Amino acid sequence: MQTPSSSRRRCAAGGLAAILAAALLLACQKKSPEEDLLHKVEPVGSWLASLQMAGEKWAANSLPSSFLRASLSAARKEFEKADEESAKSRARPEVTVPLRRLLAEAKAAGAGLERGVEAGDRAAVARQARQLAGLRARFETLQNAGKGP
Amino acid sequence: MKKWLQLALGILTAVGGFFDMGAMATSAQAGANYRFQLLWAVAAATLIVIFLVEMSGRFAAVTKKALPDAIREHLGFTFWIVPFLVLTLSTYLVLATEIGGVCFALHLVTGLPTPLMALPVAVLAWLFLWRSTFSTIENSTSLLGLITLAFVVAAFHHRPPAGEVLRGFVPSLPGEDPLKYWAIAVSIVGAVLSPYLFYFYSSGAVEDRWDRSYVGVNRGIAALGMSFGSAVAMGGIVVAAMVLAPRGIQVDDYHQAAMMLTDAFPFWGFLLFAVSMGIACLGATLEVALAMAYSIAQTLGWNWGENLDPREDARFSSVYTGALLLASLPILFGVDPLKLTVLAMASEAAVLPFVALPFVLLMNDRKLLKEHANGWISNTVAVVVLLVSLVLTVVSIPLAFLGGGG
Amino acid sequence: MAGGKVHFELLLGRLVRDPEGARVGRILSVTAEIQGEECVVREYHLGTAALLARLGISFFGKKPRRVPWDLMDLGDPERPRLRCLASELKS
Amino acid sequence: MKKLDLARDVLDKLVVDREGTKMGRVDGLVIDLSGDGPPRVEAIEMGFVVLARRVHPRVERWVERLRRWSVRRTARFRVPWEKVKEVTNYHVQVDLKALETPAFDWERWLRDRFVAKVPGED
Repeated sequence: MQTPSSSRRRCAAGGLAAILAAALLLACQKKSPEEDLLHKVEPVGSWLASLQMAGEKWAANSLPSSFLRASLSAARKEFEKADEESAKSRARPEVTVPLRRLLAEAKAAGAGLERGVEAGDRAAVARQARQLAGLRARFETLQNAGKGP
Repeated sequence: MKKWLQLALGILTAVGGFFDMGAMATSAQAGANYRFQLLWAVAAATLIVIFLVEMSGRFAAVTKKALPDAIREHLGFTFWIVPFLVLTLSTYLVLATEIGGVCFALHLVTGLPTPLMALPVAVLAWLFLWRSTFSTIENSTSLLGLITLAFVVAAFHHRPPAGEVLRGFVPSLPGEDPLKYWAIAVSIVGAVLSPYLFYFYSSGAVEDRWDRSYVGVNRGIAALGMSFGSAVAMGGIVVAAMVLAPRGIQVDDYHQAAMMLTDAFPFWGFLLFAVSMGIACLGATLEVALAMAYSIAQTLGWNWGENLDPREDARFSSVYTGALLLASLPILFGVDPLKLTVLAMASEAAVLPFVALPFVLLMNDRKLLKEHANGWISNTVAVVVLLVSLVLTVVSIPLAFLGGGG
Repeated sequence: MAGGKVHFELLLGRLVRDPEGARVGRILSVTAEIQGEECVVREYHLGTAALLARLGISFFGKKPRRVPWDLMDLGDPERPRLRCLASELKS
Repeated sequence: MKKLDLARDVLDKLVVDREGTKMGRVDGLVIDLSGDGPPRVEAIEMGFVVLARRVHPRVERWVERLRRWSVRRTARFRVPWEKVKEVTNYHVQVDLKALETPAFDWERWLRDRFVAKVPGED
């Protein structure tokens, strides 16, 4: 038994997929290298916020150290990926240079967080969390500046 | 009165099919990205799922047959083979996801790497299935599953702005990134409307030996069980909206969701999250592995039943054994649990029409169901589901890639 | 080719033509009777209405075309033929 | 005299043995056209190969090739209609013992080679 509607359904599916693919192509084409890069590194902001929250919560005794370590390694991967993206991007240096400086600082802050956790130093971890908050604010400014014009 | 104990089946179905790995991820993402704006998607999906679960329970109570069983019998093998294959494939992905959920929960508690947990978790789930009867699994999962209510408690604790929450129940367009918005909306529907859920529920009803007298109770069980799952999923959205969204945390990784409950429960929050996730996903693992074995055994006419000794249904027990082992492989080889979840949710949304069409045809068989066949209300819902699911099929896979989902 | 064997499951869905080659419909349902030890075929039902009837979905009075067993030539099971003209069938 | 719709009431229905053990489904029906009387249902058929044939002849060949590597003795297990005891809404009951038929080759093999070897199952 063949369902008579199946071929028609496949056509409709193909049509819609084609429209979506075309939309995707258009969306990609109109992006400048700067916008493209900033879009790709977007998760960095969310990760900075996560690390900040994790630091604060660890300092308040709400999270185990192992969780912090796991989060840090996941975040570090994201930072490194973003760094690679900006190294190979054709975006203007006005965007890439501050971005890469920020990423380096983020990695340093992550390392500081880890040292604090290993040492069991709550004050140091809380300090690093504040540092991360500052980085996140800078990252957001960067994102907004890139999107603005 | 005793019949109401069957509520356990409803809650088991809801824990497994509803508040599982997929719903955890989609609720957290929805709340973190769009605050309360996607609550309507959960509400709509819940309403639909109640109707569909009611239908599958009614069918099993009246005919004493589970759905895959009856579909093969009445619509024929040539009709069933395609839905059956796509359903099995999607169910496999979901099973792998749920195993990933248990592994991740254990990783949160122990700090050991997630892939390391894959085999032990598969073996643990297998032991449960091998050793226990259906009602043990049903009762323990639904009882332990109540711990996920922590999300609802936390949601109230945060005192979310009532007006904004209510507005979330009215569909609205997002200010920015509509692709991502729709991708999450689709995966919410996919997470809630798990196709295997109806097949599982009807098999469960047969395992629990329902008869015609359960038709009325079934309505209540479907509504209450699914509302339970829905409440937890909505709780997840509200908590994410109150905790993650203001901090600018998006859920690109399950680690980012794991801190969700620490605002409401500073000391226990982290453990509560891990335990909720572990139990919900373990319950789901059991349910999905059983669902797979049910549909294969019923399609081929094997002896089946979780209440039988494995020696009496060796093929049935071998299927869930093999399924669990195979499904532990993606996590074992280091596939990211969240990526796997997004893929599984998209596949669930995509296979829905294949699964819904035979189901709807069967519910209208008046020779079989007589006065219990679908009335116009159920049929209207069913047709809406079919149409919506057709659209979902077309858009779900591209959206999952475009919107990123995470 | 009388005396042949036919696989029922492969017969379902086959298009039936009459001796002039006109399409009559697809075989979608077959009725049989149990007579003691035997089970004998009585009628072949053709067309969508036969399918709907088989699925238990009542559909505004549309009736399947019924072909008694002796009017169906299954000599070539892949190309079933009527032994009479389509117009001569009682419906 | 009982009226049946072969597609709805017999094909794809559950087959149980004389003790009620589920032994498979009616994957196919063989109809005998010989004689002057009406066509007769000669046998019911069970097996993956029969199912595969319903999908496509090529799939049938693949499945048959696979089967030769397996423990299944025959590809098509044929039960003559005389063995059919009754056709109900739930099943087709046949006068056989499932465990002794090729339909249970896999079941038996898995029970002896796998289930029985699981610790605690003796």
